[in-house]
Amino acid sequence: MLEIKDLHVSYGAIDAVKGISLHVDEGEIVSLIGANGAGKTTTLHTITGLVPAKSGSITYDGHDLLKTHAEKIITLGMAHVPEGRHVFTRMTVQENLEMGAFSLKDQSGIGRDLEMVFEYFPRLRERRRQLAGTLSGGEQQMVAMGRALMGHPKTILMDEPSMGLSPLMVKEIFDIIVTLRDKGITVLLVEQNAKMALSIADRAYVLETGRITMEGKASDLLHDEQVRKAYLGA
Amino acid sequence: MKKTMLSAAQSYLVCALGVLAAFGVVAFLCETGLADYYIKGIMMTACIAIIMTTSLNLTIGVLGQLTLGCCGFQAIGAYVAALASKLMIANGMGLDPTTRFLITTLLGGVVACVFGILIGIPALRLHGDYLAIITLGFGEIIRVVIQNLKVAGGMGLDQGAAGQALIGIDRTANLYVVFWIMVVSVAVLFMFGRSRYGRAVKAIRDDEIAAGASGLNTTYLKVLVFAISAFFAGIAGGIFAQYIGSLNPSMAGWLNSINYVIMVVFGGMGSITGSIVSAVGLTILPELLRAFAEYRMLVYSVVLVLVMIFRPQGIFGSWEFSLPQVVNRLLLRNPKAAAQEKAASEAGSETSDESGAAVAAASAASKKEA
Amino acid sequence: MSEQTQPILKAEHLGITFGGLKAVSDFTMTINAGELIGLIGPNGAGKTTVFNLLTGVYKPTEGDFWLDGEHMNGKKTYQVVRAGIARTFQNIRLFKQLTVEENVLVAFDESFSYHLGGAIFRTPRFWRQEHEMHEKAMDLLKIFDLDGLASTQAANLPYGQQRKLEIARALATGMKLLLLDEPAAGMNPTETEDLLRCINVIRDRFGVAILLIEHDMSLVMRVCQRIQVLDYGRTIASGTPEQIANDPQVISAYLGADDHLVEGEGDDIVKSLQGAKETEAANGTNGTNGTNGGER
Amino acid sequence: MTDQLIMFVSQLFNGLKIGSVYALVALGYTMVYGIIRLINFAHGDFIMVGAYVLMLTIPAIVALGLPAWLAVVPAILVCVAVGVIVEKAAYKPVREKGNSMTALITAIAMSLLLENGAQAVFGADFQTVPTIFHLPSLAFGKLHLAGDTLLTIAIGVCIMVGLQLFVKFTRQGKAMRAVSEDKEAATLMGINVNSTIALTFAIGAGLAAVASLMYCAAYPQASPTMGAMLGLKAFVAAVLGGIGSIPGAMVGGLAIGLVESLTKAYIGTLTAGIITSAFSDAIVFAILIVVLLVKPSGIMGKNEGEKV
Amino acid sequence: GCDGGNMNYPSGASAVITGDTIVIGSVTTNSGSAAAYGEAELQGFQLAVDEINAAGGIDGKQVALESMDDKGDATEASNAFNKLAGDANVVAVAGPTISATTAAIAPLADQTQLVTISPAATSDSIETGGYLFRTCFKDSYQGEVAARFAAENLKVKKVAVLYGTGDPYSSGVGEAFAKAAEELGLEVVAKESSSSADDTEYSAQLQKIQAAGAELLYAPYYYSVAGPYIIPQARSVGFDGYVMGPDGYDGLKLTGDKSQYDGTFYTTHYSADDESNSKVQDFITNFRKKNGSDPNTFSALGYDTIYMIKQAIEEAGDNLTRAAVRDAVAGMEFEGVTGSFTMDKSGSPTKTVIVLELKDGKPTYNTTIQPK
Ligand SMILES: Nc1ncnc2c1ncn2[C@@H]1O[C@H](COP(=O)(O)OP(=O)(O)OP(=O)(O)O)[C@@H](O)[C@H]1O
Ligand SMILES: Nc1ncnc2c1ncn2[C@@H]1O[C@H](COP(=O)(O)OP(=O)(O)OP(=O)(O)O)[C@@H](O)[C@H]1O
Ligand SMILES: CC(C)C[C@H](N)C(=O)O
Ligand SMILES: [Mg+2]
Ligand SMILES: [Mg+2]
Repeated sequence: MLEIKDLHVSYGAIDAVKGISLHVDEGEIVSLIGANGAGKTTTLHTITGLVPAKSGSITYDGHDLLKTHAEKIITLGMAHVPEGRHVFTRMTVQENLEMGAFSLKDQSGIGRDLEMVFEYFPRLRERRRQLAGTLSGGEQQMVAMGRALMGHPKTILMDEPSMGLSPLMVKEIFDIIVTLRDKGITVLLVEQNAKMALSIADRAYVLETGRITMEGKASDLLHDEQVRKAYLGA
Repeated sequence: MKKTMLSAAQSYLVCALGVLAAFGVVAFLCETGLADYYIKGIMMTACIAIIMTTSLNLTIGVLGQLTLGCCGFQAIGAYVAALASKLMIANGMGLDPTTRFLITTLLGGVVACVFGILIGIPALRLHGDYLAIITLGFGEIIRVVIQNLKVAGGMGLDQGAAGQALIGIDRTANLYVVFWIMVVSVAVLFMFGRSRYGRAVKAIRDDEIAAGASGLNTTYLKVLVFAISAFFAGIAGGIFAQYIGSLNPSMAGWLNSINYVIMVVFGGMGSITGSIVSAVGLTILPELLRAFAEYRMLVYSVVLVLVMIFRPQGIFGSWEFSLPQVVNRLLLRNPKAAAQEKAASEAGSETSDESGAAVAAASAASKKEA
Repeated sequence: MSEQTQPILKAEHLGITFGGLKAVSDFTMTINAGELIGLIGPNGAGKTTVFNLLTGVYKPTEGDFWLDGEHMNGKKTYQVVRAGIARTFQNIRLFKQLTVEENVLVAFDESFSYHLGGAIFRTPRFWRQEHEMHEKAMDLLKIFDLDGLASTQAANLPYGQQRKLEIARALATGMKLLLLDEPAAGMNPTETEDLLRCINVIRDRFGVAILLIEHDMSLVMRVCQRIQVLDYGRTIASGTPEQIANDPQVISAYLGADDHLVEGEGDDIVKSLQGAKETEAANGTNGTNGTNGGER
Repeated sequence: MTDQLIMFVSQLFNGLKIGSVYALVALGYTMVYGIIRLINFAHGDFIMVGAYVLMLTIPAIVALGLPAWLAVVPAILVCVAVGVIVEKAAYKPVREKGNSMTALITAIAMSLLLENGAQAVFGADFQTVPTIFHLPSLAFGKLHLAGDTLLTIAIGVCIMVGLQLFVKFTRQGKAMRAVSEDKEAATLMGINVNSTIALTFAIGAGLAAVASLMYCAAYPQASPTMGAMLGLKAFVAAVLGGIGSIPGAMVGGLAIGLVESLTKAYIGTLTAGIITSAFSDAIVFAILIVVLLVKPSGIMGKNEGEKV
Repeated sequence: GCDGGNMNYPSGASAVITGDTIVIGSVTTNSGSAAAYGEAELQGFQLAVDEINAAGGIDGKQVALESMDDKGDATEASNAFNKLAGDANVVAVAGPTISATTAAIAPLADQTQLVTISPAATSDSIETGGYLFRTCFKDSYQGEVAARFAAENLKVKKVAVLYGTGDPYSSGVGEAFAKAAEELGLEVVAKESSSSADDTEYSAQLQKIQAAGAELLYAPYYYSVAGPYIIPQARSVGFDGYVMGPDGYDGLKLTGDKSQYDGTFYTTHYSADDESNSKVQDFITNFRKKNGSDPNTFSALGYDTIYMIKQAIEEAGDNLTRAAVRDAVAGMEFEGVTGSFTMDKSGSPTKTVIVLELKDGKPTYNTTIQPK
């Protein structure tokens, strides 16, 4: 479904991603873990065209993403829950969610989709008329997540979706991710919370300073000594 | 701080020698007559521009607040100095011209500073483009008020129609004196920038809320910076009045203020040496372009756009030219040691190089969220 | 030992309303010297708002608070900080273009005694103090392993070190009460361990009181002596970690019961705390790994 | 009606006339500022471009037997082209590499370029623009209200309502709002950021062309620097109303027009001659300052209070 | 010593200028909002220089014009002037354009001993008579003549003044008119002002003037303001009395209905209808040929300025020094398109003033007022 080959990305003189290759198959949850600054966010940004690649290739559903405009990539059925939430601060919660459906040709189902998001995040229903900028950090994270779901994505990239969420919310978010997978949606998940990420993922990659150092079935990595030491704090 | 071969005292000495050398060049040109009225006029204009630009840089580059009203303060300083000089002469105060020049210029600075405080206290509650527009507004108000003050027009102090030029100001500005005023101004701004005040002001620029949460009285510091900028603008105005000999209210207009803002950005925000280079450069550039006659303003604007596109951080970025550092490099004959020294000073430099600035700008742009 | 007559912080019935929304109401808390207290609660419960109230960012619409007996209502942020409350932010707020050392020096500002004249004329006092402060800053940075990065621009630090620098900067203000807003957010467990070590060092070395907001239960439950839980702006529970972990209201509003497909990060610790108290009850209700949570 | 009342009412209308021109220009500022946070100093000069196009095309259009105001069509086309070219050639590269200050200087430079370019082409002298409207004025007793005053006001209101609806309800309008808030997130919604910005510039420049039509109808001449002060006043109007807010631009423009006209008429009498009508510009700025100090985001602006 | 830094020392400019060509400098405002006037003057300078060269130059030497732009800014003007003054070949300077820049040049001209003739800087406050001269009459003189014309020829009793405070010219003439009018026994029923001399909206002030019952409005503004704004707006608030203006009305831009300009008079330097002055028709024909448009008063003044310089150079003859040229200008008798005059001691000409009246939009000769 999504395939990255020998990708290099740099910011000026800083090489952030140094030749990674990975693939995500349809209907999988693939998790990308690694320390701060390893290049996880950069990888996701490159997939959705926010950051240009230096070399390598990314193909998605037969499309060459490095040759596709960022906004076109979204219309291919990709969604990206960005790190740092990036909600539209001066729009209301509901307007934010509606923006999520921007790329859909058929706008008739928006009402139903809103209901779905409000089912997932009842808190947002209460706050639907509040400006998103005044929401608490966790509430904004819910908006970002809900907004991504509004576009009926086939594939969803999530960058630390659990950051700043209460334990209960974290569990719910992971529940949602599993549910999405069960509905046939492909998920590429970046998480600091490696333990939970690995426990729901099918496969996983470990990224260290721009290179993939380990890959395999998530359950294997979860029990790998090295991984446990470095990322699970055990 | 930087590890250098020179001690702090030695560094200051090197700088002082550099300044003396610069003065030597100016004096040589003047004494030998190599510099005629034209060249001297340009040097004088450049000195005024340096004072304006470096002090404006404190507000725009270091504090990070855009103001478009600096010429309002310059005009206040100019009119105050001019009127004071006229009063002194009219009352037969037998001061020698240089003393009178210094007193009136200082007075211009002080009055401008007072206005700076009065305007700064309310205005600095606003930020960014709102502050820009409000300072522009204050500049325009100053212009209109001067324009309608009888005392500011005509020949004498109490006659003449409002809106007239104020003429017949004793032209006592002396290039040597002005040069040293410029040096002192720049030195004061430099010392200010490299002290706890400068650090605090930069902190406010980077994050005002965090600055408050670090115990800084942000309002006080912002007004202080504004007042210092206004003071030096007033000084520049006092010099201008007694160089040019006649004043017009339109000098307070926003278009003039914008000119100085252009100089600051062109030189590199936060870089004093950048401001100096750009003040001198942009004073000379239009003169060089005189050959292009009617197209010179076209050329000027194109040059400006091109610089902004290809060197958006200005010529110097936030880098400071430092004579002691150059000396250090020369002193280190051993190339290996020199390389090490260079690496150390670059890594340790509090000013960022080109890519550093670009990174900062990019990340500032991308991380604008809540 | 901590039987002091006067608490460091006393907050009584603090409250604030944003356009009809009661973000915090009737917030009451006392913190004694050297205590480490946790403030937890669901997202949007009003925790950050409490910090904003205590640091003068917002003015409380009701209630009062005292620092060391001094009434603090209506004080400006910098006055509050000088009086002795320092904080970090949920979204990191460093002075990005300043160096690591300068970030700390800025917070030392109040300890400088030279003034404009001293700066401009470079008086001996200027040199002496700049030197002293440099030493002090380096000492402080050393605690956080940041001394080697003293002249790096703050923006270029990795995330975890930015968090630590923010704490170092807060310490430099010389406060009595330190407010930490989700310091472990975005950190992986290894980094969180390191943070935990720092917090312990701070408490031991500086003897300050700490109020900690955090969603990482493994951290909160391990370091906090007492925990206060907010929901919808109101305090729904307060007590020892053990009491909190077993409070049914806290479980349903915040910690979450076990009807989830996945288990949470802090669950081990919470569970062990719960287990210590009432093993039977916990087992009795949620014995099986139910798979019926997907509908939620 | 008494003479006093007639004077008052006609001053009111006068203020509304110039105010609605300010409002039209301010709308363009607000649109552009809203989306890229740039004070487009060249916006006033777009009006100058429009005025020259009107001056050149009206004779041809009248010769074809068409009404003179149709010249607004070529004016719009040219202004839109200029606006989009300025954006693509100068603002876009600077936006990608520089900061807000660099962008501001670029805008000032573009303004200088347009003014001096126009001077190179048309000369520095003022040129008369042919009469555009031949509207009868409405008479109520001794009170005369010029037809074009009423028309300017009507057009201003229509455009404001139209824009507001456009931004609120159309796809492109929503895209504009999203881009103005967060370009990265907007991209992730499937919005083409660059074409959205270009569209905004096109709309802004088109509005400038309409403004130049109304302006030239009232003040029929063109000169290279005509846009500078007009642009500044309109920008002040936009800020006064709350920059980024479309109704704000309208309210701000009308408010400034009214303040100008009423101070010119009454300030001398009110202050017993101490402050004369010559202070009208200063008073406009003073009011702006007072409003901003009381309500820092302008009359209709949303408070963007940063959440800590 | 500090003398080298002195910006105010006199220079000995008694050296004999011996170039193959005669260089005349010019400083005009060619960019910014006053550019139109500078451009017009420059066209006048250039026409005169071309004519002189075509006719064989001055004393057999060709004339070169070295022109500088001052952007309407005092500093730029001094730099430009200093550049010319530094060039020993420059014999004289024509310019600057506006009073604001001329005021800044005045001390420099004296100090560098370079004769400078401003075609149109009319402000009274400018010190002339040293090395600075002007081709035009002064504001006070013009305002006074206008008041006399209003009282004696138009026989009005109630007058009103409207002027722009931003501009020395507008306020200078306006104040002078008001003062003279009062001295002549006229009643000044309203004295209004605008923020600047290039506002576009004057109806508020005009309405008050109308309400005050003025029979004549004196509005000293430039042609670019009076034509499209002041006069139509005055008519639209119902004012149907006389409108009078200064030489700035020359080249008035008319808009809309021409009849609204009926009853407009202005004082100026020359009249295109003046059959008695043969120079005028030649000037207009040649100007049209060269520039394809009609000259305005500023071009005419510029044109005369160059011829004044030519006359002075010829008078100086072989002893061509800056000082000699200055002495030749002082007290010079000159006949040009803007009239015949004597340059008085104070550096301003005593000239006849011509009053034109707009009839059906066309400026037509009304009368000539002789100097007192
Ligand atoms: N806009 C940028 N400009 C310059 N360098 C950047 C930029 N964004 C990231 N980097 C650098 O690229 C490297 C990889 O960063 P990235 O954000 O992809 O890491 P990450 O794995 O997502 O880390 P985190 O866990 O902190 O989110 C880091 O060294 C970082 O400093
Ligand atoms: N300036 C404001 N204007 C309007 N509402 C606000 C403002 N600040 C906070 N709120 C609201 O108050 C509530 C509490 O916010 P706060 O940031 O304190 O939550 P929190 O407990 O820190 O949550 P989180 O754990 O997600 O950070 C939220 O619902 C938020 O939307
Ligand atoms: C060219 C003219 C507009 C100059 C004007 N008479 C002045 O003195 O300023
Ligand atoms: Mg990341
Ligand atoms: Mg919070």
